[in-house]
Amino acid sequence: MYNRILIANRGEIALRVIRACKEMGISTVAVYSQADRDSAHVRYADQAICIGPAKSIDSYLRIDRIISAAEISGAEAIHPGYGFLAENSHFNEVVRSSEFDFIGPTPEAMEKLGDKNSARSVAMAAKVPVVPGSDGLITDEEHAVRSAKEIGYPVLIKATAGGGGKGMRVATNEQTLRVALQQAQTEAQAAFGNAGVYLERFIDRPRHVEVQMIADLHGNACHLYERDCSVQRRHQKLIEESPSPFLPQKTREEICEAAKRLIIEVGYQNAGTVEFIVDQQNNFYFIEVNARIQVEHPVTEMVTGIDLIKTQIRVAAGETLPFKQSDIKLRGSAMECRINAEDPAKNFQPCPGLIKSLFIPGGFGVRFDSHAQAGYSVPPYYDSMIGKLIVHKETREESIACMLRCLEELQVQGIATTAAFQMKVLREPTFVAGQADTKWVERELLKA
Amino acid sequence: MYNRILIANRGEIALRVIRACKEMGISTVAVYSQADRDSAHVRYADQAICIGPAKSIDSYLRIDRIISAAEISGAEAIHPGYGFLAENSHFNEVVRSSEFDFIGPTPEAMEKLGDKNSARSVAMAAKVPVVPGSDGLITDEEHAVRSAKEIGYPVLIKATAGGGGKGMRVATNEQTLRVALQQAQTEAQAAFGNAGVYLERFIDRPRHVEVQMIADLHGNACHLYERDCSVQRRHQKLIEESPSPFLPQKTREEICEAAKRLIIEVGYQNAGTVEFIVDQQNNFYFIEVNARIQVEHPVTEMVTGIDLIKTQIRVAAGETLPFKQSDIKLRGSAMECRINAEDPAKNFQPCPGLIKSLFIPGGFGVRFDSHAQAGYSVPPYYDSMIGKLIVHKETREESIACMLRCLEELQVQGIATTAAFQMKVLREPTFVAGQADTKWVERELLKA
Amino acid sequence: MSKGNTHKEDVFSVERIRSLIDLMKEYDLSEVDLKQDEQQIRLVRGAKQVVSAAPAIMAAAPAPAPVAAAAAPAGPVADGPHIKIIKSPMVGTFYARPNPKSDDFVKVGSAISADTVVCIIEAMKVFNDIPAEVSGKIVEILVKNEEAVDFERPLFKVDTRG
Amino acid sequence: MSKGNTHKEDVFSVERIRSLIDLMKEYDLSEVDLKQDEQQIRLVRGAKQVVSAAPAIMAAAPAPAPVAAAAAPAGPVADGPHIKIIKSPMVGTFYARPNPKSDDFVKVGSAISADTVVCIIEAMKVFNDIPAEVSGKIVEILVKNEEAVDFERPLFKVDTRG
Repeated sequence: MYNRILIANRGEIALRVIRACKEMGISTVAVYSQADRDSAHVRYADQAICIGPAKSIDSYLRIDRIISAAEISGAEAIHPGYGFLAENSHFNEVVRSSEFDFIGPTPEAMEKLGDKNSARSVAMAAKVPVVPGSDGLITDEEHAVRSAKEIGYPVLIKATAGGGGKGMRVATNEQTLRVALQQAQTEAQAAFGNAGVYLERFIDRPRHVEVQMIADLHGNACHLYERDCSVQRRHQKLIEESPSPFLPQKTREEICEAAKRLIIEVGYQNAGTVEFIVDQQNNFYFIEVNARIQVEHPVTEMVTGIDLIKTQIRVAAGETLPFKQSDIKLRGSAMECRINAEDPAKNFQPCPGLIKSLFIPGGFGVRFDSHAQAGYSVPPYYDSMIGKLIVHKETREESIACMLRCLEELQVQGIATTAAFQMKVLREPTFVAGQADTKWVERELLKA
Repeated sequence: MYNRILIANRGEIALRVIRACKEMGISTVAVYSQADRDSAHVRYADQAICIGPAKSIDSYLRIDRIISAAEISGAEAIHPGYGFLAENSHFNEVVRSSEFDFIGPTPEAMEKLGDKNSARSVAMAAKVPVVPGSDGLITDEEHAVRSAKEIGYPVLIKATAGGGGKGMRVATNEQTLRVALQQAQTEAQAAFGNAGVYLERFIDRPRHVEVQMIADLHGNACHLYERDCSVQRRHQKLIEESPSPFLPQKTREEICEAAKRLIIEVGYQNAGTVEFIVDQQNNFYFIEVNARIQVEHPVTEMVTGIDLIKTQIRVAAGETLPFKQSDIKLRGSAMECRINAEDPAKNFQPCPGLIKSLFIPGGFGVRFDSHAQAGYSVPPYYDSMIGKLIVHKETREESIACMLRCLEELQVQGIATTAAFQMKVLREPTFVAGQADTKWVERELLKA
Repeated sequence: MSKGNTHKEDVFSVERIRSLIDLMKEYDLSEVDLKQDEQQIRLVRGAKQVVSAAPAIMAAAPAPAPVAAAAAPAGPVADGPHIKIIKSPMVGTFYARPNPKSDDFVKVGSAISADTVVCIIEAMKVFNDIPAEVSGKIVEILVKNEEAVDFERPLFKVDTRG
Repeated sequence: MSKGNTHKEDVFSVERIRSLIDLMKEYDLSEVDLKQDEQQIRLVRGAKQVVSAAPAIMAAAPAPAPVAAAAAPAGPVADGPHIKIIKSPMVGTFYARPNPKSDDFVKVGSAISADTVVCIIEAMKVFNDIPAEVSGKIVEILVKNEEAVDFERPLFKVDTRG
């Protein structure tokens, strides 16, 4: 096992890793920007090294300084956390070539999964369903009609140069397709100076379900069941839970096994998450792999009883997984709300600043992972998350009641947070019924 | 189920009950003294009623005002918490005669168990071992010798008028008994003007083990296994844990069954704790019953997954226990440290005052039950506990590591706390080996 | 206290500040904020952060029940030295009249002496006559008939100048 | 003490401020805020806990490692406008001399110009010459040979008066 680990991150995840290390008797090295000098991860690490000014580009994203910090502190491994350099395969390579362990997957796996197309082919090789689409660009109307037949209606016409929904069209049959195709191509030409379009099966009201995976260096891989993160605002997750409230048990087993096949196919190591979208008929399609620990990992820890960060460290150090798939049981219902320093009244604009007073909810089945406290000033340079409120109860109904109780108890004076909005979501019949999809919040709760 | 409950208490336990009620959809009524106007339990209750000035005797101990508060607020039941009026059978009676439910045992059971002698006879009737002793006072030397034979050496000679160890003597055989008896009688005469003494088996280095019981109104009773509270200072518990680190499984089953027999014998209802001392040969002896919820109840909640406060409310309302004995499993290891506003450097003298800043530990398996926050001033009128730090891990070793990590993280500025002393205890080989007895702290850690 | 024609001269007068503070102490004011033209005098007593933190939190918390809300007797006390407050000595239900048919014990304007019964408070089924314990004239009745009152809930304002 | 017609002269009068503070102490005031025309006197006592919490905690926290401790460049800068600090532009190991056998690049008293190499910092196995970027005289060397340094760790004090 390692004697010393450097955490190349900040905020709650840096604190989370430091906590795991302390409990394992591993000495910790924090790195920090000048804006984080008084932050909790600096305070609790055994060593703290300043790596630059406030801006991430000059500090938390400075590979050279992080490596130097590891060298002068005598760390043996580096935990990247999430965000910043966590999925940067170049950083991963430099860490390893500098003879430190990288607590995460290999750079090869990271790269393969980092590219949408190669990830898609890995999935197909592992017989994991992907969203059906035309192979390559549409050459002419007949080609479009043919592939639409294969794909199955309704189909989505996407501009290859597009993005953010620009120049997208839905066609429900051959007629509408022929019309929409021309419109889309004209639009694409106008918008991007590139008329190239391709087809994809249109998924109505998709749900976001992701499977937590963990694998050791000896070819053992386990899934830790799924998380449902369908409650999103502009692709930002607001509430995550496990188990998924709508997934039939049979589909749960299938989706978890599919995720495991994919992870094994690519020879993945350490913790990772396989993301799927699930349509209204409960068909699931692979989207991407998050080759890192995720913000919402505590949800899985609560329902499985497994400490993901400690397991990450153990397998990185070469230990074999301390459990078999059959040992892993889903117990009860867990839910997480990300408490962000954002003002729902002002279109969720971030509002950094001084936390004048803070009351943190507690009680049975309640966990609050945060680096914040009264007197802490949320810096404007990084993400706006000030804490993660996690509850674990026997049933989903109890989890919702407990989360509402906790959000009411949580008192943050001085800055606005998303808590009140999350209370609103938790009271919505659609959420209570477990029928939220990834567009539901924008469609139903934020419509002007 | 009740619509509204009044909580006749303050501080963390009042908040604990309010939290349970909110999650159950029960409206809450807080009562408070003028010193607690800004306290969390007042803030989070649906209604708050001032019942008097700061001194408990004029507020939290004023039965008339608490009953009136229940009447004007339309509460249906009263939860007494612990301390204050929790084990006052007269209060219990007044509550019931005023047609409110008392969330606790009947006044009859409370009285029977409140008196040491009647409690002892209940235990004996239930075939629960008690500390062997002479029946009544020693009439003469020969009587002493006879009873000592029955009791078995070593025996303790106790002054009937005594207390706090005054005029106690240990005799290891007949010879020393004859001598010690006279000395004890003379001392007792001098000290209390009463030479009356009796004999009791002397228990060397006893351990404190208590069994959590819960019973409904329909004759169903379950034990929720034991808590070990051997780490004490002057009978004040410093650290509690479950399961007990030294108890053999066979003894565990025996002691839990014994507790259940006693509870059934006395027709006990709701939550209660049966206290035992366990000698170095693992023989256990009944001491007393705590006819209330206890400070350390979270330890049991963590290892059993059962919410004790919610269960108290459900059975008081007439519901049958939602579980059978066979459903109750001990999972992992849980530990609690009471964080008191006391200064270990000054002989643990209470140090109320303003909490200038506070960092609360978090993470996986960590629970902090507290009404405190930065800016909260600990009033000098009540007990000095500002919070309970509870951890739950798979093994005791991990619990200790996690508790140490949390105590280091916990930062209370402005007042002294017991946290540093508890860290010292957790690092002691005797504690780590699970060999602490109720006098160990004073004998080994506080000796001048 | 500050005559118009003189106040300009002495905003910074320690003397006047002292007399302001004496007032604050006498009436337990936590803050005084005086503004006029270009002038301002602001004085805060006690531990500000904490004092102001609590109300802030209260404000953000779920609306407290009337009983709780009414509990703080701060407001009325500020009305001057000749105004005294009759507060509830117990927790219970306030009755303005001896029985539903009869008149109220007192009305605004009623002259009272120390032993005048001003109301009844029912606690634990017992009806307790509440004497004024102060003499003067009722200037305001602060609770409604049959309203629930908690300990030291202000009931009446009395002008002791009679 | 403050005659009306004189207050303009003495906003900064330590005497008056002292007497104001005495008042604050005497009456446990936490804040005094006086404004008049262009003038303002604002005094705050205690009650700053929350704001000043962070440093307080740092003090109480487990002793940080030397690298971290040294990170705050506050102290030396206070030495006056003519004193400049040469700080480490990177994270790495400080070398006072080009190789173990040779002399240090500079000593206390050495005259330096902007392009004088004052030390080497090794980062990621690369040895980087560090130029002074200021001219003057070395008056203090703040790190030891082969010591680990983090970003903007003060290395040298330079008297720019040469």
